[in-house]
Amino acid sequence: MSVFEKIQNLDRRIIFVTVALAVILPLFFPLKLPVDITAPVQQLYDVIEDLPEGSVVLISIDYDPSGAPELDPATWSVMRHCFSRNHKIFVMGLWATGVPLGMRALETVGAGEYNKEYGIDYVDFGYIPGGAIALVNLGRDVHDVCREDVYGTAVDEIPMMKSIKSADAFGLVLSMSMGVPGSDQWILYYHARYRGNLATAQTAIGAPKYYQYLQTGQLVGLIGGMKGAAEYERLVNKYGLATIGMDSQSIAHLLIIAFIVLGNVIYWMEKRRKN
Amino acid sequence: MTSGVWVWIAGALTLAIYSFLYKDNPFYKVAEYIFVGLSAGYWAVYLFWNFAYPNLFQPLFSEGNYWNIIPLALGFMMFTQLSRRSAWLVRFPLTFVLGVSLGLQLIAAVEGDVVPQLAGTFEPFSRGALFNTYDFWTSIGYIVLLVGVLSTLVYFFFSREHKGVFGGIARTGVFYLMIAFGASFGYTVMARVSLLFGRVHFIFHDWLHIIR
Amino acid sequence: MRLRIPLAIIFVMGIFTIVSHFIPAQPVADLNQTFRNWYIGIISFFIFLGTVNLARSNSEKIKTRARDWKYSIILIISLAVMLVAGFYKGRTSMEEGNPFMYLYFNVQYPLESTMYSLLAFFITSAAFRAFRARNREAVLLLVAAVLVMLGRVPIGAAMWDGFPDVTEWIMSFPNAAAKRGIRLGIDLGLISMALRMILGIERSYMQ
Amino acid sequence: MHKAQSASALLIGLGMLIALGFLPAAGAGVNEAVPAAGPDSAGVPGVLPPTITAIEDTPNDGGTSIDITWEASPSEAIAPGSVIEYSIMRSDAEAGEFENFGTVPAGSTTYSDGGLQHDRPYWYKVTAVGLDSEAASEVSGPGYGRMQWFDDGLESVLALTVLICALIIGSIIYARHKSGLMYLRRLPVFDAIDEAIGRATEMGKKVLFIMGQLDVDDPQTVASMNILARVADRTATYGATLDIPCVWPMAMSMARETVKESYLRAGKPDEYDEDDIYYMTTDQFGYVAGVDGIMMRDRPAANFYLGAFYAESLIFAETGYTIGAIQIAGTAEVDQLPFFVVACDYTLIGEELYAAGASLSGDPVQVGSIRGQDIAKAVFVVMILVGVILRLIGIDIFTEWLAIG
Repeated sequence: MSVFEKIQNLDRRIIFVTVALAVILPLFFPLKLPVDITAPVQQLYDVIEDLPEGSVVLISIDYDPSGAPELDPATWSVMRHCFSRNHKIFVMGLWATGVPLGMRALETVGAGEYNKEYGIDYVDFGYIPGGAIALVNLGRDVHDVCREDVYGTAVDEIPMMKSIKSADAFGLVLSMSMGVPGSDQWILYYHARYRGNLATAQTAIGAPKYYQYLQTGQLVGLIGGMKGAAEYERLVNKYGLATIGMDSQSIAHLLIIAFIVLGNVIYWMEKRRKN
Repeated sequence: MTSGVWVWIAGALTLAIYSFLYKDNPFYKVAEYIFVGLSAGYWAVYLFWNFAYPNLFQPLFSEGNYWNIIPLALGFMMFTQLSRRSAWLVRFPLTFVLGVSLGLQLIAAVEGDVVPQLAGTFEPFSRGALFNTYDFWTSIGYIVLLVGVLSTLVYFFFSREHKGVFGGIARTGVFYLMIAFGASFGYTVMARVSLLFGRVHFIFHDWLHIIR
Repeated sequence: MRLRIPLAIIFVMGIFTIVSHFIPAQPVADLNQTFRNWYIGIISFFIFLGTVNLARSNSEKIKTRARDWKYSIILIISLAVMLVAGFYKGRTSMEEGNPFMYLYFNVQYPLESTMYSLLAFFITSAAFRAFRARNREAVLLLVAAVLVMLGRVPIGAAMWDGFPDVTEWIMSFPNAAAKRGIRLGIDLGLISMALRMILGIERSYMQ
Repeated sequence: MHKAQSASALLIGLGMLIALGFLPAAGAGVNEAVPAAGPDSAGVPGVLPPTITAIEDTPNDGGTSIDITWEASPSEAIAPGSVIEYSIMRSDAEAGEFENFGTVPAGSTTYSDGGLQHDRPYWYKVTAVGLDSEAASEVSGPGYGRMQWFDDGLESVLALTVLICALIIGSIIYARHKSGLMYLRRLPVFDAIDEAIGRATEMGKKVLFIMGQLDVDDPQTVASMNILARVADRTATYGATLDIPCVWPMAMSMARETVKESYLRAGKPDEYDEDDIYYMTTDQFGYVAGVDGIMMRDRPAANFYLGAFYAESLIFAETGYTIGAIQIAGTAEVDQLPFFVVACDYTLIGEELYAAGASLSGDPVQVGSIRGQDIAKAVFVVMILVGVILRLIGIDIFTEWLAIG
């Protein structure tokens, strides 16, 4: 076996160890590189900034723990921005497994940091089953879909819900999404029927396919992956996990590029040797 | 919420999953089966309290909305597929669900995708905007976008051989596809690394308190 | 009867859903909303069904002492634990500070996110092995990937501040163009499949 | 005295002069237009009422909603922030009791009042709510919510829906009569399938077929079945063994039926083994671990991943790559395509998944609908080109008809 073949058939575990190191080491030796702001994130920031005070922002928690490292920082930053502008927040989710994540975010940011009151400044309706179909009904009649909030309170007993009856009530809808059901359903079944401002925060897996909707104006903003979340953290000036994570991202990305280059060098040398 | 004994449980389970990277082993298997059982239970609990109870049972039993018997009956028919003899009964709820969802999917594809995406492709081409409003790279971008959409559409033609001019356009489509897949792959790396970062941060910060 | 009635149901429901989309009048829209609520009711049984299926196939494994049957015991226990934690205090058992939430944040959360984080390792080894500049298409794939990787992290911007802009441009134009082409094709595939199923031409799902 | 101190003393002096009315202030001109009751900067309470300008039926709805439009309270312009919100008051009699049915923040001048009964009269008042006072507009009405039987905002959607459906149905009917005249391009995947299964037979190894995460109600699963029919036909002919772990019980029985038919058609019904097709688990990661186990143990020589795939796509493709299997993938999940394209030998992209099944089976219905989809794509191309030309010469009717921009 030649050296090339040996490297080419490198035990996967060696690659695994280098990846782990690339992510761990920057935690101990931070680089603190500045994060630049991209247009799709700035657009969303401007929309929230320009909404009249007291507008209702719907935040849909369409992710579960496996999307949390990327989407939690985005959710928290957007909530901070909304509360600082005195907007009201309506939380729901298309994934049952994400409900506690939404509750935790509202409690920490709403009740904890901004002293907001449940039922007046924000509500949480938890999991809404039915995906796309539920969204069609939601836009038409919010009270029919959201009968009880996450604590079991009937919708008619919540003061904030008095004026929230249909899609018209929402100044902005934000889907924090990691798959199906998620932003696709919000675009195709909700926005196509009820219009209004719709934006999305995506894991880096989903984000690339939403640029086409950004161009048509179906989306008014896009937070893509941990980088997008780090940008939003910078915009609201409250740094968290996404910003810390950027260093690990930098090194891991470089490592993967190095592996691609190495793989190709071997490939070409091998090819030459055979000729 | 994450403290004391609990954080050690979380930590141990995290390591048990990572042991799969070395090779499949009993620790990983235990963690996997716990996960599968737990999440199935979680879904059932949530679905009951957050949906079935307020939206199905309460209207039926407390408010006397007897129409809700229909979805309940159809829902229970789903269970007939568990036995071979009655399995055909599942067709009733299945076709109901399919009828509604396919109808909506069909409309959504036209209303949410086809109409706005077609319009969005030529909408930027108003004379004034193309030459004055946008900056240079954006104008070029819109032309690139137009060529790309047309050539990828041509690539997806199945009833004509990709030859001659037609084949040339289809090949351009392939180039676009490759750029898009490459770009998406590059973009996606972040998602995968984020998850690993999240766990590593948990291990060293929340669990072992090695970093602040 | 076993075939005709289901075919009639899918036809009537499908056509009604499509046609009624264009009719805003209240009686039609209300009926539509009712049907959709029924849909959600039925579909939620799919998930209950999944739970039953899981319990059944695993208790089967335990009974027959199939391969890995000991693990199935663990599965059944964790399923039961979660159900008890979720129901023992009625609705309030899902609130903060109860076992249900502790199990979520300390068992389910780490397990699920760790499970997905394995992908970070797989993507690296896939990049190393499979990203080869074999031909022109592969070169495009590779170059686009590397450019975007550099443009999405701060270290790329630190090398050359043009990387983020290049990335955004690639994503917004050539990427969006190809995705749009793919998407329109998929939409057509979906429309034609939906139409065939509603009209009863495609019945393979009823076997 | 420092310079800064003297400057501030000067400012205070000037301020006092302005306050006493000796010097004109910058905004003083506006004051003259303000009635005595108006709020001034000192915060004296008293908000001016808004004026309702229109009460109209909300267009294109079921008759359950009325649009109210008003002119903002003049106080908003005079003292920004003095109006906090507007309350929309409704009554079903002109002199009746008015109740608050909705609140919008200051700055808004329209409200759609929903949840009404159609063809019944309603009267409205809009109240401007200030910090410690409020002022109601005059009663206005009656307004009626009217039912519409066609949503004319959806003309273009209806037209395109009808057109696409007609093209597909038309092509299917045409294909049933003249199937011989329909041509479908031979996708390279045909040869790839034959080659992969041929190699598996030579090596005496299994053929692994994965049909994705979704159940039989997903179009991708149905398309996957159509390709499975061909794959099973090849394994029957060559004598290779299939291995099909399933995610859903119903998908399993569908796969069994499909494979059985293929073996019958190939004339080898006795070689069909039901146990090759089995239910594994519905859980995504349980399934991944199971399939990974099969790959590492049995080292199949040909892997097919056709259908709806999510995060597991990369794990399958990577593991399959390391065991050296020929891999053929196809999905309409756009997010997952890059991984398949990078790590598999052949990938069916989006619509190709549907088309491959059609041309493999040669079934006139499927061939016909692919033909219809092609014509629809040609229509899209023409629409885009016409749109660009019209935009360039400055005609916007087409863009407006499609309800964008």
